[in-house]
Amino acid sequence: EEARRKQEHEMLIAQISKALCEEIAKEVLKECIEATAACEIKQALEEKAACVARCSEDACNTLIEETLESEISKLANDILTAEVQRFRKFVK
Amino acid sequence: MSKEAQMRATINQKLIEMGERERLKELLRAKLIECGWKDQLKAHCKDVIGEKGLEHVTVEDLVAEITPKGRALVPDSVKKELLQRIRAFLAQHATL
Amino acid sequence: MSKEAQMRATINQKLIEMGERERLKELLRAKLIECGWKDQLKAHCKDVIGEKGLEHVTVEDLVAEITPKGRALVPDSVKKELLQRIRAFLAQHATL
Repeated sequence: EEARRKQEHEMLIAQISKALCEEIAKEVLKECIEATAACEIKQALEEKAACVARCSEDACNTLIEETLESEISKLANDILTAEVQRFRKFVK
Repeated sequence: MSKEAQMRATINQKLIEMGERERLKELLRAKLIECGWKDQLKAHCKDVIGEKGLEHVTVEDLVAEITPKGRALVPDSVKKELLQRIRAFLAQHATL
Repeated sequence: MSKEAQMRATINQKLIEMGERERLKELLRAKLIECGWKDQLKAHCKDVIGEKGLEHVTVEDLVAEITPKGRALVPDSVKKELLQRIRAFLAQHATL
């Protein structure tokens, strides 16, 4: 009887241990998975925002450089032409 | 309530009261990092986000996608260690 | 193509497609006049011509000489305004 009760108790302990183990594992996994998912999406959004910021700045710098190039070229040409014409008038 | 359910409730209460439930959770969290599970899950997250597109995936979507793999990736050795800890606690604190 | 290169190409395409790039160039030209950049650079041109001598300077020489100053003279506020316009445009029109 004693041996039977002991065996029954041990089986019960084994069952309860297994159930508790699954319950705790499920809880921890749920928390970890949710936290990891939230963290990865947040990180991906931050990386994307940083990328957009860098690329916007690149686009801006390229636009400025292009505009300056054409404006400076036009300006230099206009000024030099005007100076040459002024000089010719003076010589005349 | 059945004898088993009663015993389970009592044991659970003891686990909580003695702080062992929290320690077991901490142990599992630490093991999941140590064995590389967290890194594997992060990589899987990145794959899913890459496939679906960041603008099309919510946290809930992502959790639903990665959970099956997350559960499957837990090493048996980690589950075994957790179970052994619980059994040891029960052996000490569960009376006939 | 890297993600960043792809992003850059997409941004550029959106700006061009919706005519915003041309509008921004026009805005910049107007600002360069408004803030005195054009007048300052004209004066610098004349100085360079005076130093080198009219008979010794070509358009290419002049462009090479005045470009560094031309770049340096663009006010930060103008660059900032252009960048803000680009950011606002992308926030409104582009699903990047």
